[in-house]
Amino acid sequence: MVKLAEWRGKEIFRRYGIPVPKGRVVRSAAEADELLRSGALSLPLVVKAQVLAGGRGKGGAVKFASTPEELRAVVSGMLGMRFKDETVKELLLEPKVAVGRELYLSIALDRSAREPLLIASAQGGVDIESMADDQLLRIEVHPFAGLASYEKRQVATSFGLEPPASKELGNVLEAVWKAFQLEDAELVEINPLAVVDGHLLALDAKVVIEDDAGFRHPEYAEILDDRTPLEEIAREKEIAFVQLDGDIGVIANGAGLTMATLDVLAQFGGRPGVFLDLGGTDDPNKVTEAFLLMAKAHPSVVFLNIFGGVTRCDTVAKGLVAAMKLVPEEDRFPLVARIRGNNEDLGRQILQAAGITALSDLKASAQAVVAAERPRVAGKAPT
Amino acid sequence: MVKLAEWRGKEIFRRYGIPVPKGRVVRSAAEADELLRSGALSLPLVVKAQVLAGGRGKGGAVKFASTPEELRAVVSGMLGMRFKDETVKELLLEPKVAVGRELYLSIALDRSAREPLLIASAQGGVDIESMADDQLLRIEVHPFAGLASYEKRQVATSFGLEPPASKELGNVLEAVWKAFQLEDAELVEINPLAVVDGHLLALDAKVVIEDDAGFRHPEYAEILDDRTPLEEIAREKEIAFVQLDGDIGVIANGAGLTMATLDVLAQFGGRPGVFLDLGGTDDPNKVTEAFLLMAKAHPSVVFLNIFGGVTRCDTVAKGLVAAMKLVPEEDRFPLVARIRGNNEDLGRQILQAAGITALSDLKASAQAVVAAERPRVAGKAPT
Amino acid sequence: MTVLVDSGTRVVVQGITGHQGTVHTVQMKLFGTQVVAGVTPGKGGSQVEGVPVFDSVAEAVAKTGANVSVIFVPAPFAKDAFFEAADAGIPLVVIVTEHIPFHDMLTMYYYGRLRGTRIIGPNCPGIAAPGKAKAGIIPNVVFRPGRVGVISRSGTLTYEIVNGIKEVGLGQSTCIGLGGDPVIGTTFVDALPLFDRDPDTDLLVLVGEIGGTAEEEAAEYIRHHFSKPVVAYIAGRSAPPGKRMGHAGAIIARGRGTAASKLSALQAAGATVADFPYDVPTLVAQRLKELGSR
Amino acid sequence: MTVLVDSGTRVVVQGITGHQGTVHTVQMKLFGTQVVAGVTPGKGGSQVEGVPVFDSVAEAVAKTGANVSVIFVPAPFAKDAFFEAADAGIPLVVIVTEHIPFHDMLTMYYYGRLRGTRIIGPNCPGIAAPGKAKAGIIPNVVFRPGRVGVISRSGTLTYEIVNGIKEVGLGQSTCIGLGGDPVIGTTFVDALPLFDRDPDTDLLVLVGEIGGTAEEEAAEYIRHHFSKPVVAYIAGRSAPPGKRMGHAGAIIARGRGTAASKLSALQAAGATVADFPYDVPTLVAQRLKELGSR
Repeated sequence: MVKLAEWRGKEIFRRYGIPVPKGRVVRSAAEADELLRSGALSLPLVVKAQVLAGGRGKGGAVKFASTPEELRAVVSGMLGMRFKDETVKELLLEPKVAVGRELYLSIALDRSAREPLLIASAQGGVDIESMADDQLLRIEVHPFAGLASYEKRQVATSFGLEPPASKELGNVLEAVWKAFQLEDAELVEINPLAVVDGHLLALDAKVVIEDDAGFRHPEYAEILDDRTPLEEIAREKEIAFVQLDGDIGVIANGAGLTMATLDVLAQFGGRPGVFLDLGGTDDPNKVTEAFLLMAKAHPSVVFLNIFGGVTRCDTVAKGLVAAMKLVPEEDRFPLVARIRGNNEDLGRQILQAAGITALSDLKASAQAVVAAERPRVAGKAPT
Repeated sequence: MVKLAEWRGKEIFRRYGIPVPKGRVVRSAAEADELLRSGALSLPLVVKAQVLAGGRGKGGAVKFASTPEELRAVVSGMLGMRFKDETVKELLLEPKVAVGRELYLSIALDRSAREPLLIASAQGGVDIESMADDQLLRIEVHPFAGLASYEKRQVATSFGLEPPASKELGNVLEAVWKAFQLEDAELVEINPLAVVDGHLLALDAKVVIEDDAGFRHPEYAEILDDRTPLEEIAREKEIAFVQLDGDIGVIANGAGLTMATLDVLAQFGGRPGVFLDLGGTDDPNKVTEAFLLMAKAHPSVVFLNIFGGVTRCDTVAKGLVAAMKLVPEEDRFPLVARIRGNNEDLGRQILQAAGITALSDLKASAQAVVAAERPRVAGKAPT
Repeated sequence: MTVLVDSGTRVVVQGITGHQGTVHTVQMKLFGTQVVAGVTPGKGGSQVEGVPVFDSVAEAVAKTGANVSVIFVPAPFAKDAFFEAADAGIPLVVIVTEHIPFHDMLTMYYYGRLRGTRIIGPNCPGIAAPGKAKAGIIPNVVFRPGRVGVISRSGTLTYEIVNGIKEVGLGQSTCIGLGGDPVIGTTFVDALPLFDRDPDTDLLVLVGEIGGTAEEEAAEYIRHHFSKPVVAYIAGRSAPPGKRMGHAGAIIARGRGTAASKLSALQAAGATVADFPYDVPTLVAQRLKELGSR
Repeated sequence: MTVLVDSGTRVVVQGITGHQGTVHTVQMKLFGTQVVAGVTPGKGGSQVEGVPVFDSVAEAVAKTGANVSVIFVPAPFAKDAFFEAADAGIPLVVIVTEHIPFHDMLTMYYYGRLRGTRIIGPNCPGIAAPGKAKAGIIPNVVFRPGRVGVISRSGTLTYEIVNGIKEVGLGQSTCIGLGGDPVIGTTFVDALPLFDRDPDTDLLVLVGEIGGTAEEEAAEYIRHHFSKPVVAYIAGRSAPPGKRMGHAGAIIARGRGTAASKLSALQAAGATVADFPYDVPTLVAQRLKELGSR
C-alpha cells in the first residue's frame, strides 16, 4: 500500500483532467519567498503540511497566510513539526479560494462484490465515516463496462449542481475511474470536491496505490509510505512486520497462523509486541534476517511458530541457528520454538544440534512462552 | 462500411505506432516534381494509385520511377486512369525499399464466435484467399481481455523472425488490435507486413471503418467509399440501394423480404436490376424519394412489395402517390404494387383513389411483374 | 410455459417517450402485453398511453416489477441503456434499435452474460407469444395462437411468413426475430433449445438469409440435439455474391454462407426446406399432419 | 465424486521449470496426483521430474488431456498464464502465485466466468482430496482420507487445522485453501455448495480470518442453504483494529469484518465455533459422533 501525499495525488488528478488549484510544493521558507517574489504564487495562500494522516485542519497542519511575513512564519513554523508520528518535510501552497458547496467522491474495491465501488455524497468536506448511509450514493463499477453514462447521471442527480459545474462532473467522474484503474489504485478519493465560482475544484486528493502493481509503476517505487523505521527495514527484506503494544515477539509463517498464534498467546495472558510473518520462503538467510530484525525490537521472549509448507522446517532451523550466532549479546532474547509440517524431523535435528529443543504442541508452546515472559528472564532460549 | 484509401490507413497505422514508409500523397505531376525538388522525397520511388479495389500490382496501378522524367511520366499516366470502376485521383509516393520476407496480419470480426479474429500468415504478399488453411494462424481475441502476451508469442513463433523485427512484432500486434478496437474498424489488414533491413514495415494498409460507428468518428464522415453515383444518392437519403444486372426495379422493406422478392421474381424468370430497401420509416417523403431514385435507374417495370410493420402501408401508399405526380414523363415506369400488414386497408384505399390497384398475394404479384417485364410496355401500372 | 415471454411478462419500454417507443407501447398493449413502465431520463413522473414513466430502470423495476425491457433509444445511447437494464437485474432485453456499432454489441453481449441478462437483437423485431405477450414490434395482425414456433434473422420477411401460417388456419406458439446484425445477442443455436423444451411448440419454422454461418451452425445443432420437425426457408438464393468485408471475411467463412451451403446443411439435418416464402405454410401443415398434431 | 478434483484429475503445471513449480510437481506426484504436463514457453520438449514440458497450454491439453492447471508463474505474468489456460478450455485453475494486483484479478475472474473457468486463489495453497489428487501446495503429511471437508482463507493455518484433524484419527474428504487476497476467484459462498452436494463430505470445517465480510456472507449461506454440520474457526480475535484502506474501506464494510461479527454470524447460522485452532478437531469429532457418522 503506497499512500501518496496530497500533492502527488493532485499531480495525478491534473494528468487525468480533474481540476485542482494551481499550487506549488516548498521544502523551505526561502522557496516560498521566491515563489511569491517571482509571481508564481500570490497571496492569500493556504499552506498545507504534506503528511499522510487525516485531521490536518484541526491539528494545525493547514493554515492561511495573507502577507509575506505571515507566509514566512507559517512555513517556518510548519516545516519540521511532528504530526501524528510524521515529520512535516513538504508543504503545499495553494491560492485561498471561496468555497461554495463541498462534495465527496471516491472509488475503492468492494471485495465482496468483486467490483470497484464508487461512493458519492452531496455532503463532502467531513469525515466520510461519520456520514449517514442515506447521504451516500454507492455505485458498483464493473471493470469491463466502466462507469456508465446512466451511473454518471445518478451522481449528477444526487449532487444537483448548476452549470458549469454540472457539465464538468461527467469528466471528473470519468477521470476518477480512469485514475483508479490505470494507476492500479486501491483508493482514489476527492474530499472535498468543492464548487468554487461555479466550477468544480478538487481541494484535497487521497490516492493509495497497490504495492503489488509496482511492476507496472516504477514511478512509485521511491515514494516512502507510512511505515515505522523497523517496518521499513522489514519491507526491504520482504518480511511482513507489525509492531503492537506488548513485549512478546512472534515469528510465524502465514498471516492466518500468525494471527492464530497471537490469539493463543492472548488466551494465556501473553501480550504480543511484534508480529512477524516469514511468508513463504526457502532461503535460510531471510529467516536469519527476520531474527536479527526481531532482536532490534528487544522483545522479552520470542515465540517461533512454524508450520512447514513452502517454508520448510529445516530452512527455518538453519536460519535460526545462523541468527543465534549473529545476534549481539545485548540483543539476545529467550526463545520458544515450535515446528511442525514439511521436514519437521530434519528441522528438529538441526535445532537440537545447536542446543535448542523444538516443541510440537501449539498449546503447550504458547503456555511456555507466557511463562517465559512473566519472569522477564534475560538470557538464552529455554533448552 | 467506409473503406479507407491506403494512405489514410497508413496515417492510422502511424498514429498507433505501426512503422510505414515515409510517403506523400500527390494529386498532380507538379506536386510530385515539387516534392522531389524540395528533397521531401528521393528517387527511386514507388507510385501507388489510391483506389480501393485489389490487384493493383498486376493492373498497372503500382509502378516504379528512378528518374525525375520517369516519375513525371508515371504520375501523369496514372492520374485520371480508370481502375475497376474507380477513377484514380490520388497517388501515394513512397521510397522504393528492398523487401525481405513478406508477412500477413489482419483483424476482422468473426460473427459466429462473436469475437474479433486475428489472422497471421508467414506467407504474406499474396491474396489471402489463395492461402492454404495450414498457412494461416487464427487467434480469437476477446474484447475484454485484448490480445494476450501468449497469443503474441504464438504469432512470433509462427513468423520465426530475427531481431530487431522479432522485437518489433509485439508492438505491431498490439497496435493492430488497438486500431481495430478504437477506430471501430471492421477490418485492419497489413499485407504485406514486410521485413526491410531487418525491421518490420507495413507496405500496404487496408482499413475498413464501420458505418454505424460514425457518431464516434466524425473524421470519417466526408470520406467517399466505393458506391456508384445512384447508390451514393441513396446513402444520403438513408435508403439501401443496390444495382444488379437485370431490368426489374424492386422496392421492398427489410433486407430479408427484399431478397425473398428477388428469389420469387427469379423463380418466374424475372431479372431484377435495382434492389431498393426502404427499411423502417414512417415518412412518406422518404418513400417518394425512393421512387424518384428508382425512376432514374430506368427500370422496365417496378415491383413494390411491402409488408407493413414500422413502415406502414398507408405511409408507403401516400409516398407512392406523391411520387407518381413528380416523376417526369420520360422516366415513367409500369408498376405492380403488393401491400400487406399494418394499415393495409388504408393503404389500399389511398392507392385505389389514385387509380392504382394493390395486390395482396406475393406469388400472383410476382407473376404479374414478370408478365409486365416481358412485353416491355411503356406506360402506367397495370390497373 | 412459453419461450422467453409469457403471461407473467412485465415490460418496461426504454425510450418510451420517443415516437417508436410510444407507437409500439400502444401495439404491445393491444396485443395483451402488460406494459408496466417506461423509462426516459428526465421525464420521470409523466405518463405515456397510461404507462408510468420513470427516470431510471432501477426505479421502474422497484416500483413495477418489470422483468423484460424493450429498448428503442437511439444507437449512440443504446449501450448505456442496456447497461442500465442489466444492472437493474432484468433477465431479458429486446433491443429494437438499429445501427448499433458491433464493437458496442460485443461489449453488451459479454456484459449481459456476466450479469445473467439475455439480449434479443439488436435491430430486431423482438418476441411475440400470441395470447400471452409481445416484447417488440412485430405487427399484431399476423398472429394467431397455435403450436408453430418461428425463429428468424429477418424483419418483414418474418411477418410475411408468420402471416402465411395464420392464413392457412394455423397459429404460432412463440415467434422470435433475432435481428440480422453482425453480432446478435441470441443466435439460432442459442434459441433452438428454448423451442425444443417448450411444450407449446410442436414444430419450428426457421427463416434465414444468405451471409454468415448462423444457419449452418443451426443445422448442426438441429442434427444432433433438436427433437422437433423443422421447416426452413433461406432468403437470397438468387442474390449475386456479396462484396462485404473483402478478404478476411471470406477467410472466416471459407465456403460457407451461400444459400446452397445453408440449404444443404439444413436438409442434411432433416429439416424440410421451402423454396419460396409462400411454400412455408403448406409444408408446415404437411409436417404437422404427419405428426398427428394440430 | 469429490469436490473439484478426483482420480480423473490431470494436472498441468504452468511454470513447472521454476523452483516452486518443480518442488510441488514432485509433491503432487507423491500425493498420487496425475501430473501429466508442464508448461514453460521456450522449454517445450524437455522434461521435469518425468513430466513432459510444452511451450503452450493448448498443446499440453491436446497431447495429455490435462484438465486442471496449477499456476506458479511470477505475478507480472500470471494474468497472461491464466488467459492461456482459460482459452485452452481448462475448467479449473489453481493460482499459487502471490502478489498479483487485484485489478488483474478482477479481469481474470470475470474472464474466467465468461470462459467457464473456475479460479482457486490467487496466493492460495490450492485443493487436495486425500487418496485422489492434489492441485496445489498443501503439505502431503497433514492428510489422511476421511469425510471432513475443509475450506479456508489461510495457508499454514489450514495445514495446522487439517493436521489436527488427522491427529485425532479422522480424515479429510477435500480441503480447499481459497487464498486471502482482496479478490479471489472462489469464495466461501462459491465453495459451500460444492461441499453440500459432495456425498463424501459429512461435515465442513470453515477457517476464516478477520477482515472483509466473506465469513459473514458464508454464515448467511449456511443459514439458508447448507445442510451439513459446520465447525468454524476465525483467526485474529486478539488482533488490534487494522489500518487498511482507511475511510472508504470502512464504509464498504460498515460494522462487519471483526472477529466478533464473524463469530456471532456463524453461531447464528448454526455453526459450532472453535475458540482456538486446537479446539477444532475435538469439536469435529463431537459433531460427527452426534451425526452417528465416522
